[in-house]
Amino acid sequence: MRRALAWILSGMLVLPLVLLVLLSLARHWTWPALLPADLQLRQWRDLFADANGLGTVVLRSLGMGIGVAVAATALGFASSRSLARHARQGRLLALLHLPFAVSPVVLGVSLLYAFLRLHLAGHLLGVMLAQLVFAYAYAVILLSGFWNPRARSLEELASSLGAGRRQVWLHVLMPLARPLLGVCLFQTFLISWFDYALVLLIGSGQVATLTITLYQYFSSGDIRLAATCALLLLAPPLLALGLNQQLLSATIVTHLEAHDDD
Amino acid sequence: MRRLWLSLGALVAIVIAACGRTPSSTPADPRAQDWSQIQSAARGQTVTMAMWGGDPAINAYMRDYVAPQVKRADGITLRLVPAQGSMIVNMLMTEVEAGRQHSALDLVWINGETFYQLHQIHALYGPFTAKLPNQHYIDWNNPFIAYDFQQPVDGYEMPWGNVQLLLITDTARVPSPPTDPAALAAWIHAHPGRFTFDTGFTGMSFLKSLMYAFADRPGDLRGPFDAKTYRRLRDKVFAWIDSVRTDLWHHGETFPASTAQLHQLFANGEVDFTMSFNDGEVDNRVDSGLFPATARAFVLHTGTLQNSHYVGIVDRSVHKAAAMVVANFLISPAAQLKKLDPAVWGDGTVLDVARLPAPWRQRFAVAGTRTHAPLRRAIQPYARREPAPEVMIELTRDFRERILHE
Amino acid sequence: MSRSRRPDPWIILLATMSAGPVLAGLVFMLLYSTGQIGLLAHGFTLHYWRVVLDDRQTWITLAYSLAMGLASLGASLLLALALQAALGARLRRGALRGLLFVPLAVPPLVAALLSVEVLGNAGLLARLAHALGWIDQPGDFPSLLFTPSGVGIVLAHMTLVTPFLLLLLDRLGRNARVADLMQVARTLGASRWQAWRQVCLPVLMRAGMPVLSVYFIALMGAFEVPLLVGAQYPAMVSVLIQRRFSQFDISTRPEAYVLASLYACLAMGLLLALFAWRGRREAGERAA
Amino acid sequence: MTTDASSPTLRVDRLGVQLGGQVILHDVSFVVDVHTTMAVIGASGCGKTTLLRAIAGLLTPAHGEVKLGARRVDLLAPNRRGIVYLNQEPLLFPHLDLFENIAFGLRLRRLPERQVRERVAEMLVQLELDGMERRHAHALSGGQRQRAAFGRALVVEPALLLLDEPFSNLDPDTRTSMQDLFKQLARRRGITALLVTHDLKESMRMGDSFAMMRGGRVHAYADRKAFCADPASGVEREAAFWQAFTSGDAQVSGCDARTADS
Repeated sequence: MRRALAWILSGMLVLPLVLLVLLSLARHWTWPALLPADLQLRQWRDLFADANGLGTVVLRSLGMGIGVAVAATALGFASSRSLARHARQGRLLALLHLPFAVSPVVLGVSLLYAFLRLHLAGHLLGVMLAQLVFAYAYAVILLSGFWNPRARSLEELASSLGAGRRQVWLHVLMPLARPLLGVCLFQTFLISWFDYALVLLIGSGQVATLTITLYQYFSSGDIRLAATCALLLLAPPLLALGLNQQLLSATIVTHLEAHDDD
Repeated sequence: MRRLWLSLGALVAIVIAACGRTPSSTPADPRAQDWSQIQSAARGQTVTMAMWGGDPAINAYMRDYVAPQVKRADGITLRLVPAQGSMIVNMLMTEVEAGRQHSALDLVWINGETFYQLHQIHALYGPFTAKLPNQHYIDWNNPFIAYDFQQPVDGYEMPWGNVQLLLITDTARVPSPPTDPAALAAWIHAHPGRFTFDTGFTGMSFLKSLMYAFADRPGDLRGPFDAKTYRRLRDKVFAWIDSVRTDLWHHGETFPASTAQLHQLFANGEVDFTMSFNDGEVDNRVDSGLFPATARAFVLHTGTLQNSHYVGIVDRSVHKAAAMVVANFLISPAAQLKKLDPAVWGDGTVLDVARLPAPWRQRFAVAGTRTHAPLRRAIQPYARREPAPEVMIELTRDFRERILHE
Repeated sequence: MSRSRRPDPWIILLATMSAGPVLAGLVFMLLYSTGQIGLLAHGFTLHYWRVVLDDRQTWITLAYSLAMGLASLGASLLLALALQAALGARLRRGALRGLLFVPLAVPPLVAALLSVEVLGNAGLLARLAHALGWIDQPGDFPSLLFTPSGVGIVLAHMTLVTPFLLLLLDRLGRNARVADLMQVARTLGASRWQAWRQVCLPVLMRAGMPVLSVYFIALMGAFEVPLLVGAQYPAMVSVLIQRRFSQFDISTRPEAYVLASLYACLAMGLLLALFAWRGRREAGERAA
Repeated sequence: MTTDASSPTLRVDRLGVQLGGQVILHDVSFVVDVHTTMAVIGASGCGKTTLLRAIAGLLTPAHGEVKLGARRVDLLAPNRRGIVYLNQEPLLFPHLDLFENIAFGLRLRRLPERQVRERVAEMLVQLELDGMERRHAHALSGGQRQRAAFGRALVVEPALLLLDEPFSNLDPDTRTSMQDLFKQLARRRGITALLVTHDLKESMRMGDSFAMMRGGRVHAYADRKAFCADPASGVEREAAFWQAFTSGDAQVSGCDARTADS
């Protein structure tokens, strides 16, 4: 019974991926066929031959994601240390959740004007900055779980053994936090890589990312090309999943949990 | 601590500086220059063109054909960004509000309400079309070209392509499609759940075509917006919808949001009809495998809309000369002929073939043959002009209120 | 611990980066929607606010978003609890353990696309039903997508949220040593169901409450899924804001800002109430 | 082994600390002679840890001075004071093995590799930890970890060593052997140390001079005799208990045989 249920659940988890692969290879797949009539690589070829080259789009999305991840993690690591020592930690934590509460769409429409004023709208950098608002908040929340009393003692120990500020960060804190920093880098990368609303609004159509391309194909009615894009979108997280499940399991909530433990 | 402050400050400064780069001076207005001056001013510039990016065929035409051509012949780099319709209006409007002196866009692919709205906020540059050498081939007497939704384009838009609204069905399932509203209603009753239309641009255009079918006088929808006529025809259209409603897809409780969704429903076999505002699209869709080979396009004999789509130049563009050179290339016989081919795009030409030099005339005569839609010649008699843009705006709003109960 | 009088720049960065954009956006929207800035500005007016507040759709949309958020979270939670109860340790073993992570790699945009292909009237499920001879036409299959009932939205969200909740419950359970606690309950004479109902569930819910409520607020503002599989009407609030914002009729833009401000205030209010409640709870526990 | 000739006298003068508006240390003044260990005895919550952390520079005092020899150190960053603070818990860096843990401070001082190896190897022998160089913290017993933490502190030859209940987590046997080891190393290396503890026996075993801490105030004794003579120190009570115990009168003195840690 349990075994059967486990199998069914596994099937349901794999099915979407199979479906995407089939869609990306299908040429005709009309009702009521259960499987596509003919499979071929045409969509993949079309996709990589299409406007501005999908290669550029993928590279741009990757670049944005990496940039946002590095900035968010670096700034977030430093800020989370201050947060952990701050007397009004609870209030600051509430502030950090604000962007997530008001949602990217609301933030996007309300900030577009300011971003235009600063010549940031429609630019890669502007979109990255908007994504950074979310990625940074996420990083601070995630990484503040690192600063438990033990980490603090190790930090003090190192400085009492003669390590300067820079040495403490470089030789103690960063190596200690490395697994968590890896998770943070990856998760903040995904915030940018998966983002659609902010690119749509702040990018004002001038920054073509993989999600924008996917939506465009979807809205032009060609779900097969959209599915092909979707597979590209899933590739990095699935790859990471193969390497290390921890990378994906971290969530916005790890910190909240950590706090309840205290 | 101070070092940290400094580096944070520097970071902010870099971000602002990196984005704040704007051309320091505005170049001369090309309208005061002759064509060769415009051409030399255009050389080396980059033109950013906003266009719908959802069709791989169109993207390929722009990227693989137009962009290399203008690069080679005129030294212009063409940058394509995906934005359309309301999005362009929005972007330009927000730019105006934010006090941006120089727009991020130079050339925009627009028509209808987009043109109307951009005109309202003075976001378009013009008149400029008279400066383009290739505009001599355009038949400015053709009302489908000289008027964009009843508005004279007056040199603020350059016609680029011309299309007609078609219904598409699968002849394997519907061997003889209905060609007027009454027959269509009868078919819907006989086949519940197999017909719908979208609530986007194409679906609303279909409803406007129905307004023509219910019009008493051919001139009813001509000229500026007339609220009384509009309301009379609108009520007839809504009455028609109410009469078939329960037999529509999902009992008429919901409608697909876009032609894309409708295409998808049709491709899946969930409904038997879709529609397209590009009479060349069906061949292209069959060719790409999305539609079955038995898909055929047809028109309502009570009339369907025909319109043109245009390119406009943004008033705050700093690359107007280059934008004009690109626009001129887009209406060159070579570019228009290429675009006519259903394998490339299948978009109708705006050129008057009779005015072209002899060799081009022959090429146009044999080009653009399509197998899944009737030839343009055959459906031209059913073509109707777009009513005033307010009709679209009002109809969209009324449809939302009366039919969707928003 | 040292506390210097000088403000910590990292705390300032933290506050500016999180509250700054939200507050700046809110102020901008308030100014715009009261006619003080923008192309359509003709001096102070409450016209747009009146229009939006009088519009039934505003309230329907807010209520609908609330309902969809609750339904999405509630259904996912029920499913996660049921799976956990039914599968127990098997969730942490073998292929299933790895596969559970797969949905975490799926962005909402792709989840929505997949639900179109699986749940649609001509989707995979409908085709299966056809192959089994249950239905003839796509129209015979129950409509799950694009319907006001929002079934599609809830189902798509469930695929995104349930695996995450499973992982969360698992972790919370281990942190709170739920298995041990349940054993204690059993030795005290509780039945399996009683132990689950009176020990496991309350412990997990109590520990998970802060996370769940933040998740609820995020789901309420969901965009991609309702955009792709939601009904035209009623629309969830993010979709309606975006639609109003980018409509042809540029006069609706101030109205979009009114709606967005209303929603932002609602969401912020909920969030701050949640944190205040948490603060009180923690303080209460410390005192006790 | 050479003694560190530069190891100076510790002079604490009117040191005061406030935390959250509360006064934790009141004008604390005392002196620790070079090459000696002062044992400060006090109940938990009397401010012992705060005193050590203030001297180490891990928190900022409200007023007062800390001098090492002629040098004022209280204005220096913790890593520039030459003072090592040892936590109750033997904190080893989890990302480093035993060898690298001990070498940590030497590497910070950029000593040549050969010297680092020599000094760490020598220290390992003295700690009786040779052969375990490549082990990580989790593979060491509590006593081994404690020794490693000592070695890591001593190898950098600090001007002053601060010990915060260093042996409280160990079982009685290990504790005694660690106390002996420390005594031996301190004498051999001429360490100046300040030890805080609530364990009377420990202070007696390890201290050369003594002080009593209560309610944020420190009272230093002139010598061992003065310390034993003060009724507040509890030495006499302890002695009386054992006398009574050995003479078979346990019942009488058992109830008040508590040391200062109650």
